[in-house]
Order: sequence, then C-alpha cells, then structure tokens
Amino acid sequence: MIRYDYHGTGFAGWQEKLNHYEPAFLLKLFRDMLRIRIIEEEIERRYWQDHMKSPIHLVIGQEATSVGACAALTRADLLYASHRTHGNYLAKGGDLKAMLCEMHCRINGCVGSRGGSMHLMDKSVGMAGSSAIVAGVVPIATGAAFAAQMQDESYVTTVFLGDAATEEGAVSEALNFAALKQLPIVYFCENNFYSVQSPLHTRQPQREIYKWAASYGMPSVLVDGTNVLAVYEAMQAAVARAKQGGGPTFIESPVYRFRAHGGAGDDSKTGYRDIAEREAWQKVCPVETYFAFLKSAGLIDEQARKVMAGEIMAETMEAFDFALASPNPTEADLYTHVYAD
Amino acid sequence: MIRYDYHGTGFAGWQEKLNHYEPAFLLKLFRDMLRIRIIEEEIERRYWQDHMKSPIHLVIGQEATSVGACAALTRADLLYASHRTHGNYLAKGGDLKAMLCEMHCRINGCVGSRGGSMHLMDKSVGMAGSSAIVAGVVPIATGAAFAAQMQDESYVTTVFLGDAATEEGAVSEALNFAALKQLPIVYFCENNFYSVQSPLHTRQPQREIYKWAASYGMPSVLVDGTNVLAVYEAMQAAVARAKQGGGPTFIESPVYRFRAHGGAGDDSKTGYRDIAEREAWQKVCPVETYFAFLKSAGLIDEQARKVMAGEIMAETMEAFDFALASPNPTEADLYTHVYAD
Amino acid sequence: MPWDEGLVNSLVYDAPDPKEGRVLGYAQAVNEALEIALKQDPSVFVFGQGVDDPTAMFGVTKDLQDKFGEKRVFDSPLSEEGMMGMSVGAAMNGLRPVFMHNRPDFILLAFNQLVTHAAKMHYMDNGLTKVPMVVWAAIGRGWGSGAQHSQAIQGLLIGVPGLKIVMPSTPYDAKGLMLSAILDNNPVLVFEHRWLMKKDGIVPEDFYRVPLGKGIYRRRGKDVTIVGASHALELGLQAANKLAAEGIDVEVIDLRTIKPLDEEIIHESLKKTGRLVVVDTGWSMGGVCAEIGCLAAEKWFDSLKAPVRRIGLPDIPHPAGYTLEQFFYPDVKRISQTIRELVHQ
Amino acid sequence: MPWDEGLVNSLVYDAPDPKEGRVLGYAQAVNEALEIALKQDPSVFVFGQGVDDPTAMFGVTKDLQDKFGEKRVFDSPLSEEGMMGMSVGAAMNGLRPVFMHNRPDFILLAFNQLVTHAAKMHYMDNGLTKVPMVVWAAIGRGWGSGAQHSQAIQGLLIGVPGLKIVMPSTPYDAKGLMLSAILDNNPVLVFEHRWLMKKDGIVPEDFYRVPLGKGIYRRRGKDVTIVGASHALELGLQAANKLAAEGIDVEVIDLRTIKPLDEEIIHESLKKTGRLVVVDTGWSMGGVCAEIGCLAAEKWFDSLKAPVRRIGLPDIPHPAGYTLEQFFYPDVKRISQTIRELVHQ
Ligand SMILES: Cc1ncc(C[n+]2csc(CCOP(=O)(O)OP(=O)(O)O)c2C)c(N)n1
Ligand SMILES: Cc1ncc(C[n+]2csc(CCOP(=O)(O)OP(=O)(O)O)c2C)c(N)n1
Ligand SMILES: [Mg+2]
Ligand SMILES: [Mg+2]
Repeated sequence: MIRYDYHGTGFAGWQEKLNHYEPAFLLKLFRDMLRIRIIEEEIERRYWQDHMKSPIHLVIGQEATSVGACAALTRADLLYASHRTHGNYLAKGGDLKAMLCEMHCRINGCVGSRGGSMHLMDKSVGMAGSSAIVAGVVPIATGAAFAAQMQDESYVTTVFLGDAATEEGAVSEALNFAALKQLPIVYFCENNFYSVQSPLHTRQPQREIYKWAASYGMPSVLVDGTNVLAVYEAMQAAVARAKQGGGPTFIESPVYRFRAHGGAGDDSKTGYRDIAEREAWQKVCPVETYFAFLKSAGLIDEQARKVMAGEIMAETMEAFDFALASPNPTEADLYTHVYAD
Repeated sequence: MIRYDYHGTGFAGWQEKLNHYEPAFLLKLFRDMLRIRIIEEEIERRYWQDHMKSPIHLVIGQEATSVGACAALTRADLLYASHRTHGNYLAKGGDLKAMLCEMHCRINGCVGSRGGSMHLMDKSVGMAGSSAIVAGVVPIATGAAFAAQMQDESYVTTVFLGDAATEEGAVSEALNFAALKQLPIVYFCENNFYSVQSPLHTRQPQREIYKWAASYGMPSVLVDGTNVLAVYEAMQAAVARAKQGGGPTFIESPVYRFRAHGGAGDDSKTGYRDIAEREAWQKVCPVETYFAFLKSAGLIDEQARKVMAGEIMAETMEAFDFALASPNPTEADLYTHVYAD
Repeated sequence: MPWDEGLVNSLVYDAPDPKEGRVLGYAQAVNEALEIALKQDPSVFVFGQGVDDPTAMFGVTKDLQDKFGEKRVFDSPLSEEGMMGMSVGAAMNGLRPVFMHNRPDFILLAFNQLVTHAAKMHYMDNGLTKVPMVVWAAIGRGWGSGAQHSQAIQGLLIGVPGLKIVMPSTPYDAKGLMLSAILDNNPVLVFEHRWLMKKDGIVPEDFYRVPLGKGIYRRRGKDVTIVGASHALELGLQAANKLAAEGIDVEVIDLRTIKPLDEEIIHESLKKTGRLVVVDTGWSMGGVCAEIGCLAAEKWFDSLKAPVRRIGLPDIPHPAGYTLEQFFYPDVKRISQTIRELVHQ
Repeated sequence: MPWDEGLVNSLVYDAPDPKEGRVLGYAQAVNEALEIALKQDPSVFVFGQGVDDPTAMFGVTKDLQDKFGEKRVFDSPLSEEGMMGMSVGAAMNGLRPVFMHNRPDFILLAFNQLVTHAAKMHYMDNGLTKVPMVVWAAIGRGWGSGAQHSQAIQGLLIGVPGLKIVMPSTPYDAKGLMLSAILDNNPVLVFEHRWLMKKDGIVPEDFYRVPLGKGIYRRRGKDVTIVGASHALELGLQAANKLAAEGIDVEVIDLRTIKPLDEEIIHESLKKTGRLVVVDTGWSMGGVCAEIGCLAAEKWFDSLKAPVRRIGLPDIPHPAGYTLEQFFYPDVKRISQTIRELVHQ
C-alpha cells in the first residue's frame, strides 16, 4: 500500500523556463546531485566493512533539496543541519575528505572525530552547525539569523529540518521568534513522511505542514522536493526576501529517502513502509528526472554523464584512500576544547 | 495610548436569545460572577494586612470566562488552571473556605498549605490541577483527556491558559497530540494581552491566536470574553463536540485584567500599559454589562443585586474568619506525601 | 558484524546455568515485564517514539502492539516535553503510562514536566493525586553517537525529590524492577544500558517483583566494596572476579535503585571493608558517585579506612569517534587498576 | 511591608563602611555590570521576560533599554527552550547574549539546549565555534511560591561538562563575576539569590573582574571550614560570626564559582581545620554539597578529622506556605547548631 504519494508534476512545463538559466548552472546542479548520489552510494557500499565507525543517515533520494537550496546561497550564507548532514555538507561546499575522515573517526575529520556523521560542521564554507537532537538546531539557526540582523551582516541563514522536527515545541518557539523579529532565515523542511520508521500519520493529524508554519505569520510554500529547479527558485525567493529585510520563510518540500533511516541499505522489507511506496518515488528520482529533463533539452547525454560520474568516482576513491590513511586521535585529543579560552 | 481595544459588541443582539434560557440559569451566571468579584475584592482589600502569605493573581475583570466556561461543565468534568486560579476554582464549585485557608497557609487549605494561591486543587469538584509554570498544565490536561478517552469515561477536560502560554512549545505539542488523537478537551485561552507587564506585541508577531491554533487541525473560535453568555455558548458547543467524540476545540477569549498581574491593586501607573486602556475595558466590565443586560430584560434590579451581594459578602466574611481561625501546619506536616504509597 | 555490535559483544558475561531456571535475554525480560503489566492492568499503556516499529526499542516493546492494540501501545510524536506532561495528566487520572525513550538524552527536553511537575505533583497537592508513571530509556555507549546521544542523566536527577530511579544490571532485575516500577505510585525512571540488552540470565516466567530501594550483594568480599548499578556495576563485578586471582577480595553491591538509595547495605559492607569504590555510567561529578562518596564521608566516616574512589566519566562531553571513546570510558582493566591501588595504599 | 519583603529583611547584613569606597546595593551592582558590558562591547545583548518592564528583574535590568535601545535590550516570548537555543546560535555567530530569567525553575524548560547544545557545542565542533553566553536567574526563597518557583538547580548542572556556574554572595562579586561571565567564551550560568538583592556592599564604579573559578576567604579560623556560595554562604558567615563568641573559630570560604570549583582553597583550609561543612541553597542530595563532600573523602581524606556535614535542603519539594517554609529552610540557628555539634564531636 502506498501511503504517501508523489503529488508533484516533475519537470512538466519547465521547458519554457530553461532559457532563464545558464547551461553551466543547470549542469552544475546535476553534477552536484550526482556527486552526492555517488558519494553516498560509495559510503553505503563500504559501510559494512566497519571502517566507518559512525552512524550514518544517507540522503539518497533527497539530493535535490540540498543542491537546489544551496544553489541559492553564497558561501557566506549559513546552513544548519539536522542529523542528516551529508547532502547539506557537500552541497554547501564542504570538504569531502574532511567529511570522510570524520566518518572514519580520524583526527583530521572536520570536527576531529568528536562528532561523526551527525555533527558535520565547517565554518569555512558556512556549514555552521548540526545537531543529532531532532530540531535542536532550529532555534540555534534562528539565533544565527538574529546575530546577522543585529550585526547588520548580510548573510542569510538556512536550517534544514525533517517532518518530525516540526512536532518539537522548540520549532514553534523558533518560528514565533523569527516572525516576531522578521529574521533573515529560511526554514527548509524536508518532509519525507517518516521519522525513523514512524509514519507521519501516527505523529501528526491530517494537515499540511507548510500551512501550519504559515500560521506563525510568515510566508510558507510547498515545493516539489524532487525538482531541483523548483527548490532553487523557492529558495531564491526566500533568500531574496530575507536579504531585503522581508523576514523569514518556511519551505516544505516533500521528498523520499530511498534507504533506511540510518545505516546502509533499505529497510522497507521490515514492513514499516511498503516497498512499492519506495519504488513509486524512485520513479521520480531527483537525479534521474532532472537528467532526463536536461537530456531532452539537449544539455547533456549519457556519455557526458559517464565522464562526470567517472570524475566524481575518482574524487571519491581518493578521498576514501585519504581517510583510511589518516591518523587516529590520541588520548591527549580527548581533553582539548572542553572549555574555550 | 490604548494598545489593545475591545472589539466585541457586548450584548447587542442577545435579547432575542434570552428566552432560550431559564431565568434562574441566567441569574446564576450573574451571581457566580458577582461572587468572584466580591471575593476577589475582599482578598485584595485584605492583602496588605499580610495574613495571606501567598502570591495572588486576581481575576477581577476576567470573571465571565471562568463562569461562562464552567456553566457548560458538570462536576465530573475536569478543569485545569494556570497560576491564575481563583476564578477557575470558585466557578468550578470549589470550597471558598478551603481556598482562603490555602491562601492563609493553614493546614486545612485545599492543598494543606503546600501550594498557595497558584496551586489550588480540589478533586471533589473536578478542579483537577494547576501549575505555576506557564503552560505547564496544558500537556497535563491533555493527558487527563487522554485518560478519559482510553478509559471510556465521559468527562470532558478544560484547560485555561493565557496568551503568553501559547508561546511555550509544550502547548504546540499538546495541541498536535490532541488533534491527532481527537481527545475530548477544550483549550480555553484567555487573551488578556499581557504576560506580567509584557505586552503581546513584544512576544508574538501580528496574528490571531485562535487562527494559529486552528492550524493544528482543530476547530478554533474567538469569543468575547466579557460576555458570559457568549463564553457559555462557545463552551457548550465545544463540550458537546468533545462528548460526541468530535475531538478538541480551541477557544480564544479576549479579556482584560483590571488589576496588576500579581498582588493587589492596579499597577498600570508604572507605565507598562495606559490607564486609559484599563478604563476603556472597565466600560465593558463583564459583571456590569451583564447586569445591565439582565436588568434591561427585567430579570434583576438594583435591589436584588444588593441582596445577592450581601449574601456573598456574609459568606466571604465567614470564610475569612474561618481561615484566620484555622491552625497552621506543624513541622511533621512538612514530611508527608513526598512519595505516594 | 557491525562495529557497534562488536563492541557490545566484547563484554563477555558469565553464561547462566539453564538448570537454575529459564534463560532469557535482558531485552526479552523487559519485554516480558511490559507484557505482564499490560495484561494484568488495563490502566497500563506503553508509548514512545517507535515502540511499534520493527526495531521495537531494542526489542523491548516487541509484539506488544499486536497483543494489546494501538490504543494501549502506540507511537508518539516527537514531543518529549508535551508527552511527558501528557503522561503526568494520564497518571493523575487513573492510568499508568510507560513512556519509552531510545536514549536518556531526549528526556532532557522534558525536565520541566519531569522535575517540576511529575516529581512534585503529589506533594504540591497534599497527596490528593498520585503520579504513577514510568519513564524508560537506554543509555548509549560505544556507538559513535557522541555528546548528544550517549548521556547518562541519573546524576542530574538523583537530587530531585519525588522521583525514583532504577538501573537494573541483570535480566532478572530488569523484569522484576520494571514490574515494581509500573506498580509504584510515583514517577519512576528506569535507565537501562544498551550494552546489557543482550545479556542472558535466569528469569522466571511469571509475575514477580524486585523491590525498589533495595540493593543486593553480587559478590562477597572483605577488602574493598564496589557499589553501583547497571553496566558500570557489571564492569565492576568483572573486575572483582579478575582481582580474586590476585588475592584481592572485593565485595560488590548492586544498588539496582539509585533513588531511593539502599544506604544500609553500603554501610554494612563498609563496616567490614573500610574501602569504597563507587561506579556509575554517568559523569563522576555531582551525580551518583558524588552522592555515595559524600554519604561515606558524612555518615560512615568512622568505617572509612582509605579515601573513597569514584569511577564514572570524566568532566568532558562524550566524544563520538571510536578511538576517543576507548579513552573516554572506564573498562574492566581501569577499574581493576583503581582497586589495586586502593587496596595497596 | 509585604510579608515576603519582611522575611528578606529579617536577614541583617553588616553595613559596609562608606570610607572604604562607594556603597551600592546588590541589584544595582549587577545592573552596573550589565551597563558596562553593554557599553564596552556592541556584541553584548540582554534579553528575557520582562527585562524592559518597570520591575526590571529585581532592578537588575533597570534603564538598560532606555540606554541601549530595543535592539540590544529586549523582552522575550515565553519560550525558554527556543530562546536558549537562539542564544546558542547568536553566541556561535559573534554575539554575547545575556539571557535573564526571573527564576531558575524556568531554565529547566531549556535543559536540552543548555546541557546538550550550549555546553557541548565547542567540544563537538572541535573548537571551531565558541558559545560565549550568560544565563542569569535569581533563586527564590520565602515568597510562598513553593515547589515550582523556588528551586535552586545548580546541583543538577554541576556535573555537566562545558558549563560554568557562578553564585556571587556580595555586591562586589556580583558585579565583577558578571563581567567575567560576559567576557568568558563559554556558557556561564549566574545564579543570584533573591534575598541578596538588597544587600549593600563596596562596589568600585569602574570596570573590574572577579575571576571565575576562584574562591575567597570570608573569615579565617582554625576549628572548622564552611564552604559554599551565595545566600547559603551568607548564612554560614553569620553563623560563624555568632559562634566566635562561643570560642568556636570558623573559617569561611566563599566559592563564588561552583564550576569550575576552586579545590585548592578548600584543601588548604581543610588541612588546617580538618572539619568541613558544605552549605548550598539547593538540595543536599547529589548536588553541590555532595560533590564537595565527596571531594573531601576522595582527595583530602588524610586531612579529615571528622565527618563531613552538608547543609542544603532536605529531599522534599519546596512547600509554599509560610509556616512550612520556616521548617524547610536552614537558617543561622540551625547552621550554628550543626557546627557546634561537629566541633564538639
Ligand atoms: C529530540 C529527539 N528525539 C528523538 C530522536 C531520535 N531520532 C533521531 S532521527 C529521528 C527521526 C527524525 O525524523 P525527521 O525529523 O522527519 O527527519 P528524517 O530523519 O526523516 O530526515 C529520530 C526520532 C532524536 N535524535 N532527538
Ligand atoms: C515557564 C514560565 N516562564 C515564566 C514564568 C513567569 N510568569 C508567571 S505568570 C506569567 C505571565 C503569563 O502570562 P499569560 O500566560 O498571558 O497569563 P496571565 O498572567 O496573563 O493570565 C509569567 C511570565 C512562569 N511562571 N513560567
Ligand atoms: Mg522525516
Ligand atoms: Mg496574559
């Protein structure tokens, strides 16, 4: 039984908009999604080898949200992530090696092996923080936006949250404050219909998340999370609004994760969701639908994709090799940074 | 400057509805409001004598909400209160002596001098609990409603909360759960525009509280909190819905407190609100507007009111005497009920 | 085998002797307790994030929804504070909630309801209402989850009046204490430990209770007393067994309940050994170790022959990485070394 | 006079000698610290429920909004957890929030952000970000507010790595420690006490700091050491002065900072007196009293000549009623009696 249908319309009607964009930009979006997909698949493939001693939350199936959103951001803009960090981190320009080192518990991981996959952070690219506590980062990001407003900084803060995060009271509190102070922030809610293995309807009454968010007094939109361009445009509007002092925006983006909540492989077979549901969403895979769209527009072909994939794979392999060759922390490393000077 | 206007229409147009009601019922509503007013004024008058060693939060000006709401409840129905308990407790049928003993820190106070004015409770009349933590009681009341549903009990739970309480994330969480499980509960929000001395607009963006509540997926209405009959009818509809399995209702009721947030006397002169604002609301005093309405319908006159007031005053004086003559707790009383057997 | 399971399995337990009774795993023992409680008393309900999903909270809630229906065993929104308050209200009105959390960390979201409402309602109301509820969580260790998913918070709660805190170390106790917790008329926290979930033990099939507030000797000895609970006590016990070969005779007391604390058993042992090592899965500072260490200095000073030792966690957030974790957590070796030093002092 | 003010005023302080410097009230001293910090550093902001209202948080935030504007001094929604998280994010991005709460009880709503985020971010991020923020609250006592408005929660937090906890007892320290707290690059909790708000003291007008983590002798003596902070220490000091007449010579150490703890000063004193009384405004169990008592048993065992004594609150929720409160709280008389017993033991 398919509980959660895809209600979008894919790229139907988007042909007309194509010439608003530089082909290089359009191709970069594809490459960025493909890159995340390939890296995630490689992580997944190797996960069983037990070298990555870190919990992982793959974003396979959810690439368009990270890539579309980050395409509307500059490096100076901030991104805050939940536990599902990989796509956010890579799309924001994060360092693949630092990420894989972190997942391999090496001292040169982006947070020195203190955080693991759930706590990727890298100030140099505006990956400003992540929290393994669901919704934990939502008020924090709101504070980052407050800091921008107070210091007259022009950066915009974006925070990713899941459908389940909206059930946490702290999110309500954050939305209220952001609307009150008209903060330059975008709340980007990836609604993948599940919290671990709990379906949305056991946690929320029948309602639309973006309409609920609107009730806090901010513009709130629903955007197809399988369509990278739709995501990009929604984000662009939100970011522009924020930069112009127009305050916060909430974006709900229905997506689907093709893999288990955590770890490698899909766990649909355990029965919490129907495999048919996953398969239905795989038909609107963000990477493949966009590829088909670009191809039909003559912007890419199978061969070009193969070259791209090859480059990405080489980069990935090199990064894995680097991580595996990197040093472990020592006992002395345990004791640093408990307090800041 | 009047920041928060009265937007209601008083009893205009209510004449037609009068014959839906028994005169005795209509008079009882008046008596109950007058009783609360008189008791509160007596508490206020005596507060400076320092015999009541308890913080107090008077409901003078907010009588119609407690009385109108409780008129729609049976004794078996539960009521949960915030810190502002007096009106709730008295309207729900609470024992005036037990209340005054509690406020005088006597052992025969309704909770044995452990709680004071902010923690009135009396299971025998369905005054099911109160909390001095703003919104603390909202999830608790939701649990009471859950207990009713699970045990197939027919009682309805009502919980009073202030405008500021809606800023607490726990209220969002409670509303979500109540809507999800279709619990038999009424959330009664007295919006008196202030949290202590903080006006609404420093805490919430421009929006209407009842519309925000509706976004959780429950019927939500705005009802004039100065009009006891309007409150009663809104509550009646909500209670009927709950009893029929129709789930929760949210009621927002604009009201005004004529006195300080806590303690005796008005504190408007300190400048946090304009005295003209209080005076404007005093023109729509729930006790006086209803009295005028009943009088114009020939149901009451000044003389009858005087008799009523006299009776209430006598009851009040007796209760104060009783409280003042009641014993203090002893040291042994400190140690009981830390744990339940 | 996934790396984290490997770590868990690195701790080898004495295998129970099937001749002594039915052998059951720890998680199954808790599951059985929940099943018995749900069967016995229609006012019991079990809820929490994912209690009805295929992973079933480490298996602890397995099949319960199938057996007792969606009304009594159900998934929860991600609303820890709200749901804790909901439990309080349900408990005040005739129900016995069992609110399950994967990890204690999430309970920190609900401290207002737990500390300022659940724990105090009965007192504030002069005994008018009771709050019979159970809050359950399994402490993490060694799963790379770091500072936000591995906290043991009993030390933050031990000072809060009105709460009870249970930390079983054996399958037998896990079942019997859970039944006591559910039948208790107060808010009871049950902290399990992820590393104990697969421990086997002798567990009677029927209903039985292990009393709250009563410790038990796991090993008799005369040189030094180890007290603690849960996984930390298991490590202490293994250290004690190892030290026997060196001629160090360790007495091991499993407190089973951290609050109320069985002071008598500790005192009794201390009168004999004069030496105290307190072990805990939480931070050493200001928590269970501190409380018991201070009790010794306050009430049993005359029995003390040597300084008290605490073996908990250092005053550092939990790191996530595997290597750092090995430095961070006490193990049998380190506990043994501490005891050796104490005895030879 | 309202009854609660009467109670506060029942505690008589030694009047400061104006010849020694400017005399200022405690609340005014904190207010001055905030004003200096706001003036010195544009990244400082002060917010919380009612900071801009006429009561101004016991006067502590008086006139600050007028002086520094609504952007830097502002009222907050009733959203403790959300606003605590907001502070963390602001602190991570160049600001120095000072988040004011009327009472510590309300901070329990924000334990997730405080304990699992503010305290740990710097460690989790391997030092990439700092979280320089101050969380302020005034402990209640004797105002009939009972279990939910009188809690002192430092004991719940002392074990949490990454936090600092400050509890000044004099106007001088209140100002100097607040300035240190604001300038510190870590989350610092400042717990004041309602009964100290009107205490006068000598307070220099200019900027100065009192270092975090350093205790101070308030009285030198040789028979017994009292350690503690805040209002509890004030009571201890008054007891000590009283006991001098009986020939009992008490040394009094004001810790000023509960975390990090100045272990040296306690040890130094204990080496001399051999007797330790720990006082705290919170529950005795598992908190500040327990930590320091355990330290004595653990690290300074050889100095101890007698059992440690704790003077905190019993394991009971705070009652609201006036009479019950008098039984509940320690006072100078009871502290004196404890010391007498200890010395004559
Ligand atoms: C406060 C809290 N409660 C529970 C958890 C356990 N948990 C980790 S991830 C997760 C699912 C969150 O779902 P959602 O927000 O929809 O994000 P998704 O995983 O679907 O991307 C849960 C419940 C947690 N980490 N934090
Ligand atoms: C969680 C919490 N924060 C702050 C307070 C302090 N406080 C007590 S009453 C109150 C005002 C609440 O306003 P509202 O909910 O509108 O109720 P009202 O007093 O206006 O009836 C506040 C802020 C509290 N008791 N609990
Ligand atoms: Mg989800
Ligand atoms: Mg209000």
